[in-house]
Amino acid sequence: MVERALPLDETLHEISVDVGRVPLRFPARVPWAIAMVLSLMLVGLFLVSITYLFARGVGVWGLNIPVNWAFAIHLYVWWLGLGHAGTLISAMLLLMGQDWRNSLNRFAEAMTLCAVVCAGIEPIIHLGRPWFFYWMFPYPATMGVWPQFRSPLEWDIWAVLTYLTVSLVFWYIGLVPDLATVRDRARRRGWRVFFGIFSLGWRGSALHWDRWRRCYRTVAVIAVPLVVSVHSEVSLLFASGQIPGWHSTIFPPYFVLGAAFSGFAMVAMIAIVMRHTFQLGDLVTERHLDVLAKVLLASGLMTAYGYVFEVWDGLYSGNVHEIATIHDRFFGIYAWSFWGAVFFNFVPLQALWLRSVRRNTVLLFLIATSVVVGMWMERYMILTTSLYKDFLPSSFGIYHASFWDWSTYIGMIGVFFTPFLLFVRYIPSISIFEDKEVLAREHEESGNG
Amino acid sequence: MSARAPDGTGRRWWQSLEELAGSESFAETIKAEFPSLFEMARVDRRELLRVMGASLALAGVTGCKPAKSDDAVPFVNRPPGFEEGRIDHYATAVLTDGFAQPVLATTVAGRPIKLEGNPEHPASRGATSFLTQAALLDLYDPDRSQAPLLRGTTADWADFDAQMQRWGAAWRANGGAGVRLLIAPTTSPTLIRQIEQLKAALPKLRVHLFDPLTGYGADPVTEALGAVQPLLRLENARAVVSLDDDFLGAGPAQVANAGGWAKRRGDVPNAERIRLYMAEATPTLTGANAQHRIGVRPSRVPLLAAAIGAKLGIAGPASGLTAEEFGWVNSAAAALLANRGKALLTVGRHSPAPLHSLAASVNQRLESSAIEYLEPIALVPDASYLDLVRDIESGQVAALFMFGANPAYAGPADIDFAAVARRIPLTVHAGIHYDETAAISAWHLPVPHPLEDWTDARSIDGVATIIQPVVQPLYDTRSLHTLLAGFMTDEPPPDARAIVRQHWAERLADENGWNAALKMGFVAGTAAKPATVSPRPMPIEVQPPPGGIEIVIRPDPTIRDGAGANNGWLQELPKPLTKVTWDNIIAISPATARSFGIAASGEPASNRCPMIEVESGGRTVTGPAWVMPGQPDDVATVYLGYGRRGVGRVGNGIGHDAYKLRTAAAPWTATGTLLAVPGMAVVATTQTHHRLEGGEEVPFVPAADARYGGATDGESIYPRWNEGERAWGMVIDTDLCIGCNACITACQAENNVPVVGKKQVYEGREMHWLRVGRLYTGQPDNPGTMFQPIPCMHCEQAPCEMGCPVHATVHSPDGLNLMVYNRCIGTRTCSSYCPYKVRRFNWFDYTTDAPPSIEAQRNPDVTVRGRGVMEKCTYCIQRIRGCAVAADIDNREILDGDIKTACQQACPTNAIVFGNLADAGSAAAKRRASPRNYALLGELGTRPRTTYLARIEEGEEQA
Amino acid sequence: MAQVFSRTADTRFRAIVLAILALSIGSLFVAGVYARSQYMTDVARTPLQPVPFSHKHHAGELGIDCRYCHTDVETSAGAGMPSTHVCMSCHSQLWTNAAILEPVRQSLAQDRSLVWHRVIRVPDYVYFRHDIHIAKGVACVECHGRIDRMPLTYRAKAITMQFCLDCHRDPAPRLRPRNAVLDFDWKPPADSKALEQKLVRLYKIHSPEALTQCGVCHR
Amino acid sequence: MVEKPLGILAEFDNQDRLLDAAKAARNEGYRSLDAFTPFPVEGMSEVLRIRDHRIGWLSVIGGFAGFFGMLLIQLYVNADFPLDVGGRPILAWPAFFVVDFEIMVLGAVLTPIIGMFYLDGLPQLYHPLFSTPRFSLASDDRFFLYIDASDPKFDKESTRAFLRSLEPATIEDVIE
Repeated sequence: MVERALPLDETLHEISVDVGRVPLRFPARVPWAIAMVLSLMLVGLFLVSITYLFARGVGVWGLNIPVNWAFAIHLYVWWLGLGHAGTLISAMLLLMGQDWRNSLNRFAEAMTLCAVVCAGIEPIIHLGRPWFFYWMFPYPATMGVWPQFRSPLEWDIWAVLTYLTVSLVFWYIGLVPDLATVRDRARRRGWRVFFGIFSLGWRGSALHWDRWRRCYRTVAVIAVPLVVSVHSEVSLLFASGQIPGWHSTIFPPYFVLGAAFSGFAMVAMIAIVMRHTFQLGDLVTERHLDVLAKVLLASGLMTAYGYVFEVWDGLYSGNVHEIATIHDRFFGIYAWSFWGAVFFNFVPLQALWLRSVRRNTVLLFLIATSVVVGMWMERYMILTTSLYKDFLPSSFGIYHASFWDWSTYIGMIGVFFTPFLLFVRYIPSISIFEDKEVLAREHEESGNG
Repeated sequence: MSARAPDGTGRRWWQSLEELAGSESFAETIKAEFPSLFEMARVDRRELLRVMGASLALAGVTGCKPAKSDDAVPFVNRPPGFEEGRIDHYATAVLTDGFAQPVLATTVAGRPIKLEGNPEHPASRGATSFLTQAALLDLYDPDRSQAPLLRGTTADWADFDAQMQRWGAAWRANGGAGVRLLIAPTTSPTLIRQIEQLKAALPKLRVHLFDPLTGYGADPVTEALGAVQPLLRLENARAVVSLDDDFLGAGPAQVANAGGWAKRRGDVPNAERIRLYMAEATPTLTGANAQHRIGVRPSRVPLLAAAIGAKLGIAGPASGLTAEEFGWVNSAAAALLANRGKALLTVGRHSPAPLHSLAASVNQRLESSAIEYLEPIALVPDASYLDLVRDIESGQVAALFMFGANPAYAGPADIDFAAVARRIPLTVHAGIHYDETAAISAWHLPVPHPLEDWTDARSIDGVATIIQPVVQPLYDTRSLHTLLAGFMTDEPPPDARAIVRQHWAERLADENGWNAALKMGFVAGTAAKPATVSPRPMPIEVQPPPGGIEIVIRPDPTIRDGAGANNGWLQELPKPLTKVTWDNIIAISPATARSFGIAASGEPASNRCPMIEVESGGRTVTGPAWVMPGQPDDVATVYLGYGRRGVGRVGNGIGHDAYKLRTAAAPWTATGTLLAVPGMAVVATTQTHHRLEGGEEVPFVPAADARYGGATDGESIYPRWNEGERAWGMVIDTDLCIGCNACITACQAENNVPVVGKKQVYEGREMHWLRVGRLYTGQPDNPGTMFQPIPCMHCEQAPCEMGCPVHATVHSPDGLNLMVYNRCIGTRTCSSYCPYKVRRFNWFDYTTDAPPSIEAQRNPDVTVRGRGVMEKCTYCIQRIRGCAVAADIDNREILDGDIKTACQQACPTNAIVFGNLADAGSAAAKRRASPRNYALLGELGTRPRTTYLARIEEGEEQA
Repeated sequence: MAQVFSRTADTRFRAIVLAILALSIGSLFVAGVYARSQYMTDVARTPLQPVPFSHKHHAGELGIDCRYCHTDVETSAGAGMPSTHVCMSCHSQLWTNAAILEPVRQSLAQDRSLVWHRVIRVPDYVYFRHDIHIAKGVACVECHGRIDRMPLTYRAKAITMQFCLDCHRDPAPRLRPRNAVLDFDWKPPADSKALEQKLVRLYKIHSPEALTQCGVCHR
Repeated sequence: MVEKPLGILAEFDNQDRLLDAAKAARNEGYRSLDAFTPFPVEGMSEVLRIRDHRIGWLSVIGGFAGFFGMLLIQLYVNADFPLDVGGRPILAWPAFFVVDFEIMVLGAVLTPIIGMFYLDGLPQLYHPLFSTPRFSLASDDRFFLYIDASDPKFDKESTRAFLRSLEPATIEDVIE
């Protein structure tokens, strides 16, 4: 018999309570406060870093010619990749009718939002003259000059903006009914006004539910190809150049898979942490983690295939420069990033073939972490190894991340966590009504069966 | 005259200041036009520009809001001939080792902003060396000394004159007993004449020469041949054998030699091609361009000379050659014999006298037309620096005047000049910097830069140039002529112009002749007369090779003896072979390096070089060990010019002072030991990569059938864009490029390319728009070396343009890959996509807080780039536009050759040709049609407008 | 359970939402207008000059040729500002005691330049040349307006890049015979089209594409 | 309790009972029915005959508008200032479509959502239902059937009686 997403002894009301209490009577004040303070400190670091950056110029980073893209761009790819899981989980699994998603999608989407915001900041602060970033939008300027729509960078701007907006509204309309639930549970007037406003006066009318479903599914249907398109375009930012190691048709699928891979890992990490901190064990069950781990394994294997194929692609091309780049990735001075990516993305992952490991939260957490690290290295590898030795030996040069590279990146982690912490604090971080739906269905099944 | 100004607006070639001088208002002109130049170091830039009344584009690229109105400040009296923004070209010269380098100085609003070669001058034919290009920056050097100093405190010329009058009187009384001049090399006829007059007036006065670039004792050439000036005529040479003579390297003759060499390269028939045999103790440009090169320990050079001599029946037989040396000697000697009349044996300036004697005899025997011996051009001193020191120590020197000499820094290590000088009652130093010697002299007198003073000089073929000022003197300086005149008169000495004019009075009696000479840039018929040489027979003593390490001491390839140390352009210019900037290294061979456990230099990630210590005679220098392909084993090469203390903010305290290893007796070699010492040095090199590539980027074609299969334009799925009647393009002949870097400095001067300093270069952020790639082939112990200048390719299907999201880099109908700085937001996508990586980025604000005097040098026709924008080679678009506008104004076509890019104009070998490819008759189009033509990375389908001609492989010997 | 919000809450809430929308869209529009406003373009800005010089009087009423003072306009990038000497060549005879001319006399006496304030100045990265425009028959009035009617000189046109482009894209209507370039009262003939075509041929005016390539003005 | 109620609200404790009740009410001839549930109840739309396809169409329209709107902009800017970019054609369709696709997605997502809220009449912070004491449970674990007074068959007494026959947990009048 199929394993249930939720335990039967749970009642609808308990779900409301379990989830609703998180915002209303916050269970984990102390750990949350600590986390918040830490992440605010990181935000401070970030602000200091970009202040210095804007004051002095992008030279404060370790960039040079030829390696004139490094941290900002590879982190842009990395953050965006982390983000994709949220949309995939909520949209794709919704369409596939995967019940287990309902306990994960809400905070997965929130994670997406935070990640996309970080991803959006990176390319703007990496500009030589960030105060002119708006020149990338088509507005009737007195200069009479327009943006250049053949540029992959132009594509990316629109892709990221669209993705940010879509993720936001998708997350929000899913949230409205739950905000209503919390509104009705709330005692203090402040809370009731707060949730009252953001639930827009949702009443759960059958007619509204009907429209809501159509709408939610429509958005889901569109969101899936969107994810694919967004990261494909990110990959085109590289593939459109003729630089060896970039100029390859494998890039779009390769990037999308890697993105999903790292994203699922991120979701797993967050799921495990929240499950422990907020005692949501009844809602985020072992089965959830188990399924998540399977997805992680699957996407990981696909990514590994991507690696193999990329190397094969280069060798098969017979192009001296491509082959040189591959050789360089294996043995060059940045080989650590290549082998690091291979190791962290592939080796620990294999443990997930074992059911026991999939259900062991600690191990799963560690494996997920290694994947996130591995993908970080992969993105770094793709940028530097291709740029620092491209065609002409007289132009080869090396790159070392400077202090400000690191401080900006580490600070950015705070920019990611601060809004996310606010979300888990003040907003039902698990979809209440969708879990109720599942539970009700299971009650029926058990009733009939 | 034939040519037009490069920008097309200067209707006044050869225009000379004399014409202005004719009118009374000249004085006011100067006052009205340049007062701020006196002040420049102090006043702020706005002030300067105001008085200039010229609209200079100095500010960086700014945002959307157009700048608010500026002030417009007209003259009170407009000087005759002044025209707003007009560009004049004055014929004059700058000096290298005292020899004239004839130039046309491009001036805007009274400021020279660029030096071009003088096309009419027989010695240069319009080309310039990187030294000549960089001489301009010396004029604007903010660290120049600006007033007389008495024991380091600012004094007044009046004070000095008062002193001078007392001394002068006394000396004229005692015949100048104990008065000595220590003078840097000079070829100025006026100065030489003045010195003769001075010696007539003060019979006991003696003149000593100080020239660290030739040595401190008697000149070996003079010893062997008497006072003559050897002059190479490589255009007549078929076979050249060089024993450690770097005649293509930096120096006064570089342009002439390179020009002659190039006449026998490229598209000449194989039989006429020059064959170059080089035996050298350390890799040089000449060795890099030699077909048959061996590296030998310096102690072996005399042996090789003797061996070659033996083959030609001069000097006794030589034994003990290694197999390699034997083979080289045989083929070299064979080539010499086979090309009687067109053969040349040349030895290094620093070689001992017997070798010079031998070479001269050999060349005479071969009736070589490739070398001439001329009557001396430079000042022939009474005695050497060593004689001076001896006299000082024996207390015979009462007063020492040092003109341009800096013995305290550039003297040999075994003479402590500071100590010696204390025994002299009166020491006077005249120089452009308050340098190490000035610091220990009683008086320091600032002298003017040749571009702001009247003087004269002769080029290596003896042709005299009258050097006229092209800018009002920036500081309160006084010329050597005036100073010397001060010895002989009690009246205030006449000014330099009067003295020079007076010197030329008989040859250029009337003003017309004088003006003509000024306009032409040289005095016709002053070429040096041939001298008859009878080489004193001298036995070549061949010492047994000393044990341990042999140390070779050479001038630095860019800043040479250290005189150029405060010149940012020279410091940032990559040394031709190592591509190191801002530093001197200690070169050792790969094998020697291995024996010290040192890995090959500069593989990426190791711009850090291990430190190594060179010891000789108890003195040591420590510097970065550089593994130099082609360096002979057990030989360490150290380079002079660094470790300075008294030259200025740019040059002080960088590198190590190799003079510490120099002895008066043997200034060019030493023996000693190497010691690997702990620690790594950061060496800023612009080419971190030194693997042996083979001819992938620079293909070889056989001399017999010089054609290269590489297609220029691949097929494209895109329809070709409009083929206008103008299609700019450039063709670079890799067979002609000697890697001298003149193009880089010329580009830097023309296009306001900033100097960014050692740290930035180390970080990989040098801003040169044009780099000269250095490629090795073959084996590290004796590799083939090639050079490839790489400017922007101006691809017709440019990947960079495709990447820019804001249309900041686009294509013009005439085929230029435009870079619109003020539209650039700095995404750097263009550079990521550029397969040639020729784009440069303003990582910081490199321009705003440059010293005012540096800003005065900037080319007003080129935008000064601000922070955060991309920049790159523009094919000198300012010259193209200027010429196009001039042509459009009088509705005519642009003629081929009207537009020369800065790099093309400077190139001594005409390796670079620029022009309109759409005009089949243009030089560029003809070259592009050559079978040797190929596109760099053409297989990428970028359709570059800059293409190359393949290098011609050495054919078999045509005995 | 009691109501959280009053009846009127909705009206207020919706009003606020709409207001925010309106503001965000409106601000963009305002920015666009602002960029074209006189403040940004300096149109009609009349800088205070050391001497209240009247082009209306000199160029208009007296009909002095532009080139008498702006000598370089045909031969170089800048038009050239008259030296004090030029002013005094007349004013040593006329109005020799006029108070407003005092600064001019001082300038000559003390050999100190008059400091005029530019009415139009393009940014440093724009390379505008007067000579080529004059040579191709583009009249002063096209950019400077009716200088001959300005008692005090002010900026007549908004010198934005768009302004330059408009002309470079369609130069023909702005052309006139060279001898009419300085003539403020010149009227195009009846068959102006024919003249335009003639001038375009005669002066070899480049194609709009060639005239609007960035390198024409930016280097 | 003089004035006429806006409608009557019957509370059930699970969705099946609610569905039966709704069916019954339909058969009884009531038309202005509505149900309030903590989550969308399977089959409720069918019972209440709710068929609103406008959402889908809005999405289609939004998508088209986005795609062609952006394409028009791209065509215009390239026609307004045609520049040779890397020798690529002025109308580089494949490159343009990328952004067009993104904007299509944007349109296809935003229009149905805005449309939904518009059709729902949301936001509506104040609603009479909120005054009824037990209504707050509609967002927790209770299921409500609502018959509106506007229904022709509505009568305070008989409707109450009818609802009571469905054995709800509670019955309440919804009053202003």
